Amino acid sequence: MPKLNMVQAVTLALEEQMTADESVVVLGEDVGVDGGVFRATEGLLEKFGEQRVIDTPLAESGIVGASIGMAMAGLKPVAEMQFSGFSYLSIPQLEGHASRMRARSMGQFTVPMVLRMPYGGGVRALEHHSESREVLYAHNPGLKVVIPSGPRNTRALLAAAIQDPDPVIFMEPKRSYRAFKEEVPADPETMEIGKCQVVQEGTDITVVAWGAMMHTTKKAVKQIEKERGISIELIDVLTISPLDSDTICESVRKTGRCAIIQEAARSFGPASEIIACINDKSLLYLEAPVQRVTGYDVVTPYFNRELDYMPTVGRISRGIIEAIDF
Amino acid sequence: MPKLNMVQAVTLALEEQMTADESVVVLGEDVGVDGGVFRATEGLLEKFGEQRVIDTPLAESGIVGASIGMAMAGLKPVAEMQFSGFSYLSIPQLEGHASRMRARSMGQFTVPMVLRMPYGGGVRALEHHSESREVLYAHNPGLKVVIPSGPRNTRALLAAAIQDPDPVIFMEPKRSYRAFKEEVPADPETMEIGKCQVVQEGTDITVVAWGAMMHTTKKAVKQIEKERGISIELIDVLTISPLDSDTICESVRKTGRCAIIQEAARSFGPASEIIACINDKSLLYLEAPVQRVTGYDVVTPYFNRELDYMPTVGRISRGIIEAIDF
Amino acid sequence: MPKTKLCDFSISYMQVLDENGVVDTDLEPSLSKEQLVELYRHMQWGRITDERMLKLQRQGRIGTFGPSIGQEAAHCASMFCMRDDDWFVGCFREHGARLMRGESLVKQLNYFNGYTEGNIGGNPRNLPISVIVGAQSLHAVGLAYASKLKGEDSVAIVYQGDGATSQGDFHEALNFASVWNVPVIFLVQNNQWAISVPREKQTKSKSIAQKAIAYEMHGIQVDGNDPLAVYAATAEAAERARNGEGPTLIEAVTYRMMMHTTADDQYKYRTKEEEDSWKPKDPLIRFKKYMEDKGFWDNKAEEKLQAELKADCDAQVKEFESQPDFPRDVSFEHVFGTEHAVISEQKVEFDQELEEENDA
Amino acid sequence: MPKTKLCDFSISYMQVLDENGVVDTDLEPSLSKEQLVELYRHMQWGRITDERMLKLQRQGRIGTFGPSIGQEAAHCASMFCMRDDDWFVGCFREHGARLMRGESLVKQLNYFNGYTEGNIGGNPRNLPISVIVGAQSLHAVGLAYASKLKGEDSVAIVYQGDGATSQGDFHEALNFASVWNVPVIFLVQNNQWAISVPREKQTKSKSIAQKAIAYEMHGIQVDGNDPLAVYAATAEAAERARNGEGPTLIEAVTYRMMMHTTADDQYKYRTKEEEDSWKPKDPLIRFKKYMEDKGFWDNKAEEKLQAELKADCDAQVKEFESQPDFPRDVSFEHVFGTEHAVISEQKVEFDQELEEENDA
Ligand SMILES: Cc1ncc(C[n+]2csc(CCOP(=O)(O)OP(=O)(O)O)c2C)c(N)n1
Ligand SMILES: Cc1ncc(C[n+]2csc(CCOP(=O)(O)OP(=O)(O)O)c2C)c(N)n1
Ligand SMILES: [Mg+2]
Ligand SMILES: [Mg+2]
Repeated sequence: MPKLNMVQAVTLALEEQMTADESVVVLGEDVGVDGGVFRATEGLLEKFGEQRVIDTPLAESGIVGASIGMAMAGLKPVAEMQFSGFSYLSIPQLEGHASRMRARSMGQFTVPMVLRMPYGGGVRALEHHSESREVLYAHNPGLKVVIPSGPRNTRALLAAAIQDPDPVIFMEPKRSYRAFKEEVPADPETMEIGKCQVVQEGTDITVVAWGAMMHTTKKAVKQIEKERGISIELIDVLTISPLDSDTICESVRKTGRCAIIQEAARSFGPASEIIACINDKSLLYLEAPVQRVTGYDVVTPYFNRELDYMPTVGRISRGIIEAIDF
Repeated sequence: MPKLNMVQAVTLALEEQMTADESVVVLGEDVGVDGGVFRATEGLLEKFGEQRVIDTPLAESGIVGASIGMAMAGLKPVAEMQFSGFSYLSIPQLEGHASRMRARSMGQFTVPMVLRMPYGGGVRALEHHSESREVLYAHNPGLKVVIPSGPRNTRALLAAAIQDPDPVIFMEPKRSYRAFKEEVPADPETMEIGKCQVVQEGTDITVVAWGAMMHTTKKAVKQIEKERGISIELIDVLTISPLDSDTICESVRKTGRCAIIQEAARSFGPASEIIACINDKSLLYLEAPVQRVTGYDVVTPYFNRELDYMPTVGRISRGIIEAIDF
Repeated sequence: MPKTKLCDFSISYMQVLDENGVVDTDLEPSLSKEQLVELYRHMQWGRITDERMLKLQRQGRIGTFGPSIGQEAAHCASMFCMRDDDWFVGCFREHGARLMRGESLVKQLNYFNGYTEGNIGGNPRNLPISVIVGAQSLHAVGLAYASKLKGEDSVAIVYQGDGATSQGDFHEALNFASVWNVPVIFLVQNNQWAISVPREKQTKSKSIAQKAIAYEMHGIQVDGNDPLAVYAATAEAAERARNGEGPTLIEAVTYRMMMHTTADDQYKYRTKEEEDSWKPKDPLIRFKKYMEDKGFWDNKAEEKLQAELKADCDAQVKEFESQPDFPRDVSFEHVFGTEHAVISEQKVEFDQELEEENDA
Repeated sequence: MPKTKLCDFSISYMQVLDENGVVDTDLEPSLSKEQLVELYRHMQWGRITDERMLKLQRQGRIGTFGPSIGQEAAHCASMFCMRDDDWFVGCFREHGARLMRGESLVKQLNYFNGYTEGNIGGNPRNLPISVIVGAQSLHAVGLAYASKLKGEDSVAIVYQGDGATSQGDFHEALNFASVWNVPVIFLVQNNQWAISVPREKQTKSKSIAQKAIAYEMHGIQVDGNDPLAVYAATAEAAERARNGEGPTLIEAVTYRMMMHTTADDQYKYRTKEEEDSWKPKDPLIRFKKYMEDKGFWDNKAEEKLQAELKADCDAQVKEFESQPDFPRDVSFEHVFGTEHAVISEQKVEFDQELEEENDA
């Protein structure tokens, strides 16, 4: 079993799916000879040729609009947005068409496309290269939103996304792209979209995170467990929409406490939906308010201040402890 | 004091603000000689001329992008999106520029613009003419989102929005455009953006609504009060962002129960944020889970099924009663 | 070396059959009597159904719609060159073309009566009506890309108005199509108005066709009320597309004879005189005269056709109004193709609500 | 009547000073010695500061940036015609022009070191760097509209790359500008690449300039490495704009001599030979020779200038690195211009976090 980092896991999944199914095509800015600005499509052009690995003109709405057409004609486009900060240019096509075509045509036309995009902060990049705005897609009926957290689930979820009959927004936490390696099974595997994963079981508090925050949260969890001798249940959301609220709410019924770690700006963020689901299904079990540790509702600062904006091990720990000590 | 409907209130506010401040300009598709497809800009062209009442080419990103430029140069553009369903084409300009310019330039450039848009269902229109997606704007730091519910607050809040030094998304519930008339003071008035309004005080439950749902909710509230002899505190949110969580949470501390009525799709909607704020500030006072009565997470149906999608008096009543009887 | 001419461009205009019935025989497409009659029938069917829909709308029997009256040559004659395996990507003002593609009037009435059911049936390569102005042009490019990739020789034809040419998506579509060299025909029905905005306020260019130059694409302007010119230009474009010679932009100059949609009053922004001035250019009058001159058509044939089409219209309206009620819960059926926990949960809620309602 | 020519267009190309130093005296702009020296100095300052930034980036002293090296004529000579009250709307590859507009190297370094502080100072009509490709073109149109409305004769000049011309916003901007007839100059630095995508894959058109035809706009292609041609074309465009004659699209043909940004390796997608073939066209070499031929410049002057600029560069880098730390909480300051309950609440939290951190 090879050890891969997350970018390599993306490439592996793309290669496997393109090999297995010739209707899979990859398109985007610089995905061809350059192999993508993060090298996620490295080597695909040589293997699959210009017809299936397509360097597009510089136009995100164009990329997604054309992908929708390709998908309706039976292809399975996997489009890359160079950074999620540019993906908003494609919202009109996603909201207006990708997410609606199945309903609009009562199943006659479907849009089995994947929109991959590196998202999130922490890589010292320019403006627009560090936001976390998964809610813009999660609030849109007809779209699924998947956010892996490590190499193995990246490969498995991307495979599932490509095989999914509907549009999937696949957000890759770029801070984790090369942060660590993980063993990835030799044979292709998939993971079910729409399921949270209980990463570690525990009894005193439920901690929920996703994307790059998983890594930081794990550190905080270890630290608190050691310092306070408590037992933490850690959940990796993996699919933002549809949200697997059952797994989270069941855990909260057991632990009675919860902290949610979110990189995105706080207000109207994913954590709010998770809290609303806990309210619906587990309110009476709550022994303390659910803690939200999140980005602030400010314009995302330039890179020299971005670490002040993103939840750190310190802030996450304090959030968890607040929920415990309440 | 004249009695006006909501569209007339919009026109009045525009006329008053254009008269008071010659930097105010109105632009959009068909806002000139046609007076807007809902007649909200009726008569402005004659009064203020083609330079200040501008019929634009058919391009929503263009309208907002150009408005941003105008605003940076000291004008106060009030741009109209013909329907909120087309406003997504301007999200890239709003997210990328309108909402960031002040922060980006540390206050040197500001974008005092208003983006008006009729939103919501119930007028038997074509696809894309009935969504309620305020969250897309509310989750965006640097934008304010205002949703009036009646003629008087429409006029006052639109005036405040135009005078505001920052970009305001002003969403007009088109179902209420001509639904009823209200007395509107003869002299211009403004209302503070960022404040909820307690429309009626009560002690048994807090009911929260906004936009066109206010009207439907009022009916449900009256009905339940009569049938059950209980006392309901009714709150009109008015500003979605920044959310005046203090007013709502204070009310919930008093009543112990809450139902939120939202036209938008449920998941990741405004109600979730309100619940998260109640969790933060008033959890221990809750005697029952907060009820969400909302649109479903489906692709908004065409008009013959839209009333099944939107909260009705029946659904709202059942939601309120569920919270009471819990 | 100094200020030199870098490149030259020109845009052509084509008219085959003029307002007075004069034909340019050099350019006249060779269509058989049967073909001509068929095309004329399609155009009449578009006209008659639109007129009926206007009445139905006024009577509150369907919702808002935008009539295509006056534009039948532009969309029917262009569609007439297309094959069944070609992709039809419409917006909302080419009813005649849509009906030609195997869609029934019943279906159309269902659509304008607010039911998604109005979007299914017809040729499986017909895309549903696209309301967001300009967006569908990109779908056509993607469809055409797929044709090319699969080695099919099918073409995508996409319809849009003059207003749509202002949208960014239209520009991106033309650029992608030309860079990828895919088989698409962009047919712009330039009907002079986008709701209340006249063509001159939409774009300053003398023609829409010249916008092709920006993409080194073949572009041509045709008399959009002349079915022969529209046919000839589209046939040429389709042939080039099938031969791998890429996309074409066709501007069909026509006129929206009615209000924008039934929600609109066109006399707020334009005169009755302007409208009237277009009446002699009516594509149906002109085409009828052409067929009469050829000896293919006469008053008897006309009466027979009118009677047939009206009867069909009556029958379909009747069918439309006697359909059983569509199910209320269909909105939950087609959001996703696989089980979706949130939708399933809410479907249970929805069913309960329906029950409560029935109980109340 | 039949297939007739509807309209003709042509696009010109201008070069005044060729690669070998030959001047077209008919087109030569009348610039004084002082002006020429000043322009040359600006171009050298752009080059020298970029070279220095490359080093600083390699040493980890600033973050990622995209060098403008090789494009100095295209952006400095065009900016040289503009007045202080004109609006400067840049993207991210016209450093020389930005510095000309009263921005200091220190400021630029702050920007590329990840501080918003790098966006303030300089001419108050300079917009900050715009990273979203294509978006800023619309801002320029709005600024120009305001100029016109207020009766000012100021112009907005907006810079973008060849890649930007593919974006919908670029199209919408050109269309709005031409319909509104506002004073904007769209200056496209066509440097042949958009990261790894060559010009031919970006658009099939033979020139970027011909895209103006789609909007009935004045368009011209110039040798973008020839400062005199760039100056002449821009001066003409600015004059027309001030006279109420509307917008112009200028394509300056140049070359990106370096990597896209410091995060990129250009040899993955293009050859060293291609780069080398552009070296003899370097605008600085050419301009220096021109001034020498005129007797305005010699090696001594060059040495002096280089020494001065390098000293200035050293001084500013030193200043940059010895600045006191910028405050951490500035992100809460400029989100809104008025009190905002949510931001204020979170600011309290933020301050607490900082304290906790200090305690830890
Ligand atoms: C993106 C978008 N903006 C606005 C509208 C509202 N709208 C519908 S049709 C129309 C005018 C379209 O004009 P044109 O493209 O010329 O087509 P026509 O109606 O003349 O056939 C407008 C503004 C829309 N449907 N989509
Ligand atoms: C909307 C958007 N998409 C993608 C990017 C990433 N990106 C930055 S520069 C660039 C290439 C720009 O090419 P061009 O416009 O020719 O300018 P150049 O870099 O050559 O100066 C790309 C793709 C971006 N900044 N914005
Ligand atoms: Mg039109
Ligand atoms: Mg370039």
